Amino acid sequence: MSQYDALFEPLNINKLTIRNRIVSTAHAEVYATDGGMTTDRYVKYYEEKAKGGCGLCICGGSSVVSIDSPQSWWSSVNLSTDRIIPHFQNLADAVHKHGGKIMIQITHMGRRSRWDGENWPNLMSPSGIREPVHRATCKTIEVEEIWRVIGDFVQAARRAKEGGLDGVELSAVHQHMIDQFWSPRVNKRTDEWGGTFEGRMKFGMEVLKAVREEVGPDFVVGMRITGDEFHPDGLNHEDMKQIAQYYDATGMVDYFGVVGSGCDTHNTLANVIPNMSYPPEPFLHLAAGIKEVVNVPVIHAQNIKDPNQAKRILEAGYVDFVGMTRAHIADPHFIAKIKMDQVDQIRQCVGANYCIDRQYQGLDVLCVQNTATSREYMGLPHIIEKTTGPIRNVVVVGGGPGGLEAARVAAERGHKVTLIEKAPELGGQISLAAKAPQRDQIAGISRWLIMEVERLGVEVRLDTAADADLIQSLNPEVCVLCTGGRPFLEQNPEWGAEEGLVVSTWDILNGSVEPGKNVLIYDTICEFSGMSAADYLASKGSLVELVTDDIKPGVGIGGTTFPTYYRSLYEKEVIMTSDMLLEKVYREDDKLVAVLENEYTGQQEERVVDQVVVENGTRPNEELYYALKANSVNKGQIDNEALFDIKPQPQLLADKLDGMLLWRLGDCVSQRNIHAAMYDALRLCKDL
Amino acid sequence: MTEHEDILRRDPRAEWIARNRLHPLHQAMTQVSAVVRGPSGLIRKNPHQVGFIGPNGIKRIDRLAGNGQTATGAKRRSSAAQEVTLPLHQVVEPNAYIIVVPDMAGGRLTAQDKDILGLAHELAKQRKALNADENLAVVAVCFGESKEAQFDEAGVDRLIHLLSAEYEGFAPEKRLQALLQIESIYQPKHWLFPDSVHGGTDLALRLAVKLDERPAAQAWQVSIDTTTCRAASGSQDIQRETPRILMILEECGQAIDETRHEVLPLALEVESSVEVRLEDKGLIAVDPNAVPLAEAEFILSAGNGIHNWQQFHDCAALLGATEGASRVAVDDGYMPRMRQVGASGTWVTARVYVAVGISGAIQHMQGIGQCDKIVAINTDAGCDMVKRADLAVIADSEEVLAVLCRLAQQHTGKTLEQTETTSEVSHVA
Amino acid sequence: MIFDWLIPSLIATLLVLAAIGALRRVNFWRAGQAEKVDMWAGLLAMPKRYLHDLHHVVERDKYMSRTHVATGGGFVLAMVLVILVHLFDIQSRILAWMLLAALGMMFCGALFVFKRRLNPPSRLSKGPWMRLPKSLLTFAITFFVLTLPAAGILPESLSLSNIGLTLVSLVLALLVLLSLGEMLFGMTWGGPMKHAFAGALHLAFHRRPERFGGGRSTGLKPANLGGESHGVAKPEDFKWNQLLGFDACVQCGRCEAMCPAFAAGQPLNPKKLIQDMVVGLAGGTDEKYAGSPYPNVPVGKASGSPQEIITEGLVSADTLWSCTTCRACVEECPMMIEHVDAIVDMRRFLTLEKGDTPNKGAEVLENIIATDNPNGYAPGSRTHWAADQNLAVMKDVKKAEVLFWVSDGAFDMRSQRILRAFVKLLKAANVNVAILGDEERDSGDVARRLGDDATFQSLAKRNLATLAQYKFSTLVTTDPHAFHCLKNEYADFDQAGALKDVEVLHHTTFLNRLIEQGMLQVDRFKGGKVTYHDPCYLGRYNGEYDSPRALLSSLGIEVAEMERSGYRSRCCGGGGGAPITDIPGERRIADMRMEDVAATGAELVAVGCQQCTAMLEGVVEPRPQVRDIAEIMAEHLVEQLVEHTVEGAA
Amino acid sequence: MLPKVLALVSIGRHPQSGRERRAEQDGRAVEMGLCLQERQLMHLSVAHAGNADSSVLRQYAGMGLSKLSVLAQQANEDVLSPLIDYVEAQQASMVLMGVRSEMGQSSGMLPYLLAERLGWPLLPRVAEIQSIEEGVAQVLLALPRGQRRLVSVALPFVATLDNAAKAPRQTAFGPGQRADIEVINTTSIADEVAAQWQFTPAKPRPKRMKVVKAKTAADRFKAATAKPVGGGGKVLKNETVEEKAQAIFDFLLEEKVIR
Repeated sequence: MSQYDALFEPLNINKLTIRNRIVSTAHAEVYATDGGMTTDRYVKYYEEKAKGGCGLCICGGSSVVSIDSPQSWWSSVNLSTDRIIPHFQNLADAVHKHGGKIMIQITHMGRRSRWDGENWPNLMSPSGIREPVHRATCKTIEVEEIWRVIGDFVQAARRAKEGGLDGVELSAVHQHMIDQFWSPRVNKRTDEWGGTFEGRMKFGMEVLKAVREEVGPDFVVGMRITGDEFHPDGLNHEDMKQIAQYYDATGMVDYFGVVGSGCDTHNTLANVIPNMSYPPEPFLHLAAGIKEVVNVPVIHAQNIKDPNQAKRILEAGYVDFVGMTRAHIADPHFIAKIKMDQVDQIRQCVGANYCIDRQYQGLDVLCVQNTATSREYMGLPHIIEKTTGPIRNVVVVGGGPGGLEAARVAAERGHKVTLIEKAPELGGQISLAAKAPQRDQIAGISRWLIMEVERLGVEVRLDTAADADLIQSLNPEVCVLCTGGRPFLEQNPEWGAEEGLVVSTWDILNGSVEPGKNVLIYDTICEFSGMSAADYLASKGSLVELVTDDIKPGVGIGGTTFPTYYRSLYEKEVIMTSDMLLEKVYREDDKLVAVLENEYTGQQEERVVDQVVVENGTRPNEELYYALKANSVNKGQIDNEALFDIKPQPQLLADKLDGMLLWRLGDCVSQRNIHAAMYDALRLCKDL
Repeated sequence: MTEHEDILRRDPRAEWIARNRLHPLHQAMTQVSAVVRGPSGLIRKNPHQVGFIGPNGIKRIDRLAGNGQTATGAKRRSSAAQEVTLPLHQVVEPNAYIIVVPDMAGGRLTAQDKDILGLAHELAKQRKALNADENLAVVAVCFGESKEAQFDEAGVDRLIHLLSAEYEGFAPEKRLQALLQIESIYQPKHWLFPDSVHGGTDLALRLAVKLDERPAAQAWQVSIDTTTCRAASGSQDIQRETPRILMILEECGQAIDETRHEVLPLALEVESSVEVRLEDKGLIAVDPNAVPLAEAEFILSAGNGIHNWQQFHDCAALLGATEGASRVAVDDGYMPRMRQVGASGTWVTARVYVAVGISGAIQHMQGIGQCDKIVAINTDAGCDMVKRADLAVIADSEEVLAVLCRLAQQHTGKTLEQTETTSEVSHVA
Repeated sequence: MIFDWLIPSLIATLLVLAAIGALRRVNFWRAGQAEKVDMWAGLLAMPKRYLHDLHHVVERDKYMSRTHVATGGGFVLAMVLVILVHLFDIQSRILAWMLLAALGMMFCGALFVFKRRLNPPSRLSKGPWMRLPKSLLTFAITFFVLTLPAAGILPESLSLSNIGLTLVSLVLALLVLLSLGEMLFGMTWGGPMKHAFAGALHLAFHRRPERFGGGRSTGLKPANLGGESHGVAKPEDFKWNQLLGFDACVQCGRCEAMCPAFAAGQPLNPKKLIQDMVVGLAGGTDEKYAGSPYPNVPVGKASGSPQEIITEGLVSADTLWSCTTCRACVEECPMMIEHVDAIVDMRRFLTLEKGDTPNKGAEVLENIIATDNPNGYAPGSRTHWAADQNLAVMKDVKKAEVLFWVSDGAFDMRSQRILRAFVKLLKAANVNVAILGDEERDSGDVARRLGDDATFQSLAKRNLATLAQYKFSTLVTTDPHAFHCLKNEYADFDQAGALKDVEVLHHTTFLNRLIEQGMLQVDRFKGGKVTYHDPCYLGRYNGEYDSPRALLSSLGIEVAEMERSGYRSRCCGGGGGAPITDIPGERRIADMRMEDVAATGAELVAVGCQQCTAMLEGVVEPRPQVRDIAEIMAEHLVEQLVEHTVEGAA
Repeated sequence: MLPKVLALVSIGRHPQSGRERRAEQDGRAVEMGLCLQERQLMHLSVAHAGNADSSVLRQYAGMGLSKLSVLAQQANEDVLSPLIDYVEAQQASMVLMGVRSEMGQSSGMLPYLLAERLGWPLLPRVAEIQSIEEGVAQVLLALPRGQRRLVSVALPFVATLDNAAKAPRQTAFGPGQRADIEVINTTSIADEVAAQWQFTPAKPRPKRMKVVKAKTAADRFKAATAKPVGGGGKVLKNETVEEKAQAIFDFLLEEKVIR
């Protein structure tokens, strides 16, 4: 046993024994296809967690029970048809085989959806009030429809049970149908389904009773609820305690999952999946409050990422299970590594929220730093096996995320790896990104990679600018270039980058340029760097205006991340201006004048400032690549067919390489992101 | 704030200029008034009224020159947090007392002390409900020098402050004597003590024995009728009638946070007749790194702003501080995992936490949430640690630590080697 | 010859002296505690024990085996004939010729002894042992010469002058005195030849007669609880035949060469320990000891007597606590001396009487007493590891074909991987298995090896009472230590017969049967070179060397054997509570064992013991991987998959 | 004749198994007594008030006691008077015991009552007795956070033992079994007050979470997600390094963490 015993104490939910206290809570995976059927990808994704030791997986966040609650936007699971049952059987077997348990969240999303696709349904909610985040209008649900939806819940629960799953979780959180009825914010009914407390509770109660009757006393039926909606007209913590107690008293609920915050505004939505700007477990007190008043186990997730943190929460007895969902996306072998006494090898979630921000755009959930997650079905490994082939001499140039990942994977394969970095430290652009306020956690990505690279015995040469001679002197069999890019300020000569009229966000974040007093940031990219630079400057006391030619600043940042930037920027009175192009910068006395032009009217206006910062993306550092290309066996080319198919590059299949294999990946090809660079690194190097 | 603030001030001429867009002063006037405070006190903005036409005939905004939107926003919202004055809770001519004897560890009320003061008021409220004639005051008894500045907000109606040096340090006999005197003068309805290793338990038991009372030990649920006590090493609860002397566990009351209290002094003449049989010879130096990190009183903690690690260790030794570290310092291999402070490491409770080169990741800040005083040494004046610190110096850590080492040596007159050899405490018996 | 009377009188005198010495020696032994031995049966069995049973232990050193047959056999025969020919003066040419032949044989043997002593290995004691070959040769030559006349080769009287004759006679008499003194007087008065006398009797009165005839007797004998003292404090507290056993030592040092603690530079040398026991039983000091000392402990300072406390002057407690109870010494001893019994007997005194178990010992024992497990975990958490294993618990099912004894690995995350792997295999083979769950307790192994037989006996009795409630025909465990206790040591307390008709098996044996019966299918192993480490409590204690190897071979693994494997396997350092008492040495035993592993070039070392796994994995990386055989098997298990058909799936 | 030290022992409770064991601090009291005896400063005797049949008494005895006296008492009886009589009869000049018992009421009153009735001073939470010279003991008290205080006191006195005191030595089975458990029959006085009390198994008490008392939804939201800020701390930026370091040093002195 170990200091983490508190994590490994089994506990029953109803009659189901959960082997430890770690839960992967329900989240929309966006992996179900073919009308909401769980796929091979889906099964393998959960199987990996079970294999890694996760106690309980609750899959299928927002899986729908009715055909008029659309699932296609988020490729969630569709329980409105018996077609799902055999799919569930495969899923259940895969998880059970490894001793894990699996349940599914079932729901009718009511107004929290989109109507403009698939079956083009009318959305429904208790009082027909529009949902702002999904911009969804809806009708007022009629009593007949209420009873029909209750029946749909029953059928869905039956399908889950017949499919061999261990339980269902009724979603009464995130403003789905059940809590739409609960919340006075959206339930304005005066009939028996609203008005009084009992009236507002009635829909959920009828669902619960009907489902319980269908599945019998031993099948797990849980409920996920909020701990406080944080809306002035919504349910507060005391209300939620009352509600939890009310349902708990029926004896029909086997557990409560508690989520802090409502989420039907952009700002509250960000709370639900707290990103790196939040303190650890910010809403634990809400879950602990619910636990005080109920008799069944309570699960709580939200920013619990670390084994010590989980242990502390469990030992203190605040809740019975900790949800570590993103922690498992970042490392499905989280538990196994604790058990193997490899806690330092856990790839810890940094709260970049790449996963959830993709989900809210209807894209499949991926991890920014673990590119194998959800690609298990393609054969991308979480545990990289040693090669049984020849041990190769691998040289990686560039110590950003792509280079570090390439070095890590090659070293895991057992090769002799040298990593060359120009700067005095590893980390690449991640080190820059981590300089911004509330973004320091992102450095966790590179810190883990650096620790791994060190553990695996990679020879790291810092402060070393690689040139062709150096590479040749190292005589590599495989050379991976991950030399990154540099800020692209020369696109418009009128900006005056040559004369030093504008500086880059890199200059600001790495401290090489002192913050000006009155600064204009022009951001054409609208992702993290511009926002981060604005936040950084404002936190140093600069007056900042953030201008973009795009629709709004930070428009490229996902739904759980831009709100925390906005909170910070508005708080510091950063002015955000959209739809303006930066035409020209000129000097006037000791000031700079930036000329902006409205994209739609051509109207120009000026800003008198003392610093202009431009974020216009990067251009690849490709000099070394072209210097080496001619002498490489593959002429620097990557076989895309093999790459996309997760197959070894053809040259590796031969017994012997006839010279140096040269690959380049990451921003030294074209500007993409951390995930893109690391994905290429993993899929190229895993077969080395 | 003046007494006239409620009256609306008007400037009809300015209003006329503002209405007349052709008036030569129109631009200048409206620039200033693009942001005004509306009658309800909220900020009122006119987004059309910013900037002016520059020399090229293009509209120009220069926020520093005062024609941007924030020109009048002299105070930023973040710093506009209002000082709220809490209502004063007064007890005029009290006729009954509940006495709280706080630990005052480190010279300030501990969280436990504050909870117990809150509990005292809760008991007072319950008594009052039964007997409206009882005019109860909560009295705190404070021995020796105190650094506490907020007795009022903690719920102290009356304060007996026994400043004399004879109460300092370990003086249970003297303190008991004072308590007995208080007992005879005020006949308190309840005596509340923290059940703690800081001396509360000891003093409570001494008093209970003298008064021949059966105190409630390890009490955690208290009403005026019934008290629940932990017993049998935490495995059992005892429910009993509430006695006059109570020793209260941590977190068993709600600290006062909505009222201010008078903190009127109650004088106490103590005749010093007691025979002192326990002679305090003072504190003995211990090896700070043998003290568990979670318990350490004084922590010198290192982050990635440290480059000279030997100097850091030397400085900790010279200051007699327990060493801590940020996650980054640990991940980088400079400090062992057991020294990590924060959400993923140890939560510390130091009275003084000196963060050297730690900018204050939010996980780290969580781990030092229970520390009393934070000192930051950092090169970045904008970092969260500096914002959180009670004292921050913006400087290179190596330079500051070098001077600190020297000051410590001058102060104790000991070199590093001497410090290390005297810090051992061995078991003889 | 002129002094015809001289030689016979010398022989007679020495025989008398030897007899006196023998009585004296016997008295030393009789100072020990009573122990019931079937004397006559022992004596009758002795020749067979010597000539046959002992032979294959001795045979491991072929050189010495043959040498000893020639020398020892020659001597015994010659001595009998000398008595007939030269003492009783039986005039028979045949006898004389036989004597010559015997002496010739002895001479040849002695020559090899001589040769061996020219440059002896360090494990051999020097001192008096160095003169033994000379004595042997002298004996052979002298009596050869003396017998020549009787054989008719030389005339009765030689044509030498009187003076010459006298001289020759005197010289011969002197040589007879010297050599026969060594052989007879020395035999019972403490010379090197003592081993022949004591050794023969030791074989006859051995405490574990089962060991002869291929038997195996490795369980410790129960301590008597409740008396005035517990365990062995003084030499006289040993059983008399234990004392006799110490006297049988030939100081060949084969134990020393095998002892892992000695090799690690811990203060233990089994040979020296036995010699110290001899010092103790006879009284005196170790000044004359001429072998390797306890590492870093000077020789000559130790003294003792039958009535003195051993650990107060004769042997330091650290020496006793250095032993891993691996039985390598016992296995190797050509005289079948029981070192481990003696060490544990002495530890019993230290723990039960002195309360002086070093380092973590006290804590571990206290935990075992208060929680039934060595680390003081909540007894109710014993089955936490199995929460996801769907294992039947005896309390519920009352009977099963197989009872899986989980052992304390249940509390250790590393060991849990072994347990899970084994359960996976059991399930794959559809074995009807149950566990005791929280009703199981520590087997008592560690408590017993640490000398706390009171706690061991209490655990054994309580475990047996639990076992007696349930029906099962086989008990299987992955822990060789528990295996040993249950199989070999619980019987002494099993009044109710809880394990009477139960077959107690180690998991490798059990798995091998499943493989043989075709109940399990495994893939071929694809990794690199594999070696196998024999756990002491599986191998030497229980003789199971084949099943683990058979299992590996079922995976297609050809084991790259370590030089020290099988019965000569080197301990991992984890037995006998050694990691708990943790006596410092110059290096760690586990490190040495890992070097043995590395020397084979293996990338993986297969083990069949969680303790070995823990010890070997404790060696700093880079090092070969360590896996229990169950883990390797489970990784290569061919599983039957059920795929649910998904209608319309692509 | 050496002065006598009396160690009072009770039956402890193992935190994991709930089983009886030597009480942590009482074991330390015996250990301290044995050390004082070995240093030839005092002569030790050990007593228990309660049930003479508990096997735990043998564990205490196994620390090397030839005799252990038991003042025979039922559970729920007031042990004070018999103890006082016993201490007086023994003519002990030091009584050592744990701060609180691990079973029963755990009020910690007993040592204080004893001291009061004997008229002796009491030392709480002793870690170590450094010396006893001419009837005066130099005693180290254990303070929170691993700190120590030196106190000098003249014999006789009562002391309670902190967990920082030297851990009890190993218990040995043989001597423990053979020790003389001397049963002293005493008059029993029922504890009638405690008989009125209700004893129930205790549930764990989680530590308090942050209390968010904010009234509005927005404030509750902010309180939950806010970063910890101190506000109003002093920031030294432009001073010399000397001044900055001096400021820190003065601060540490003022807070008394440097002495």
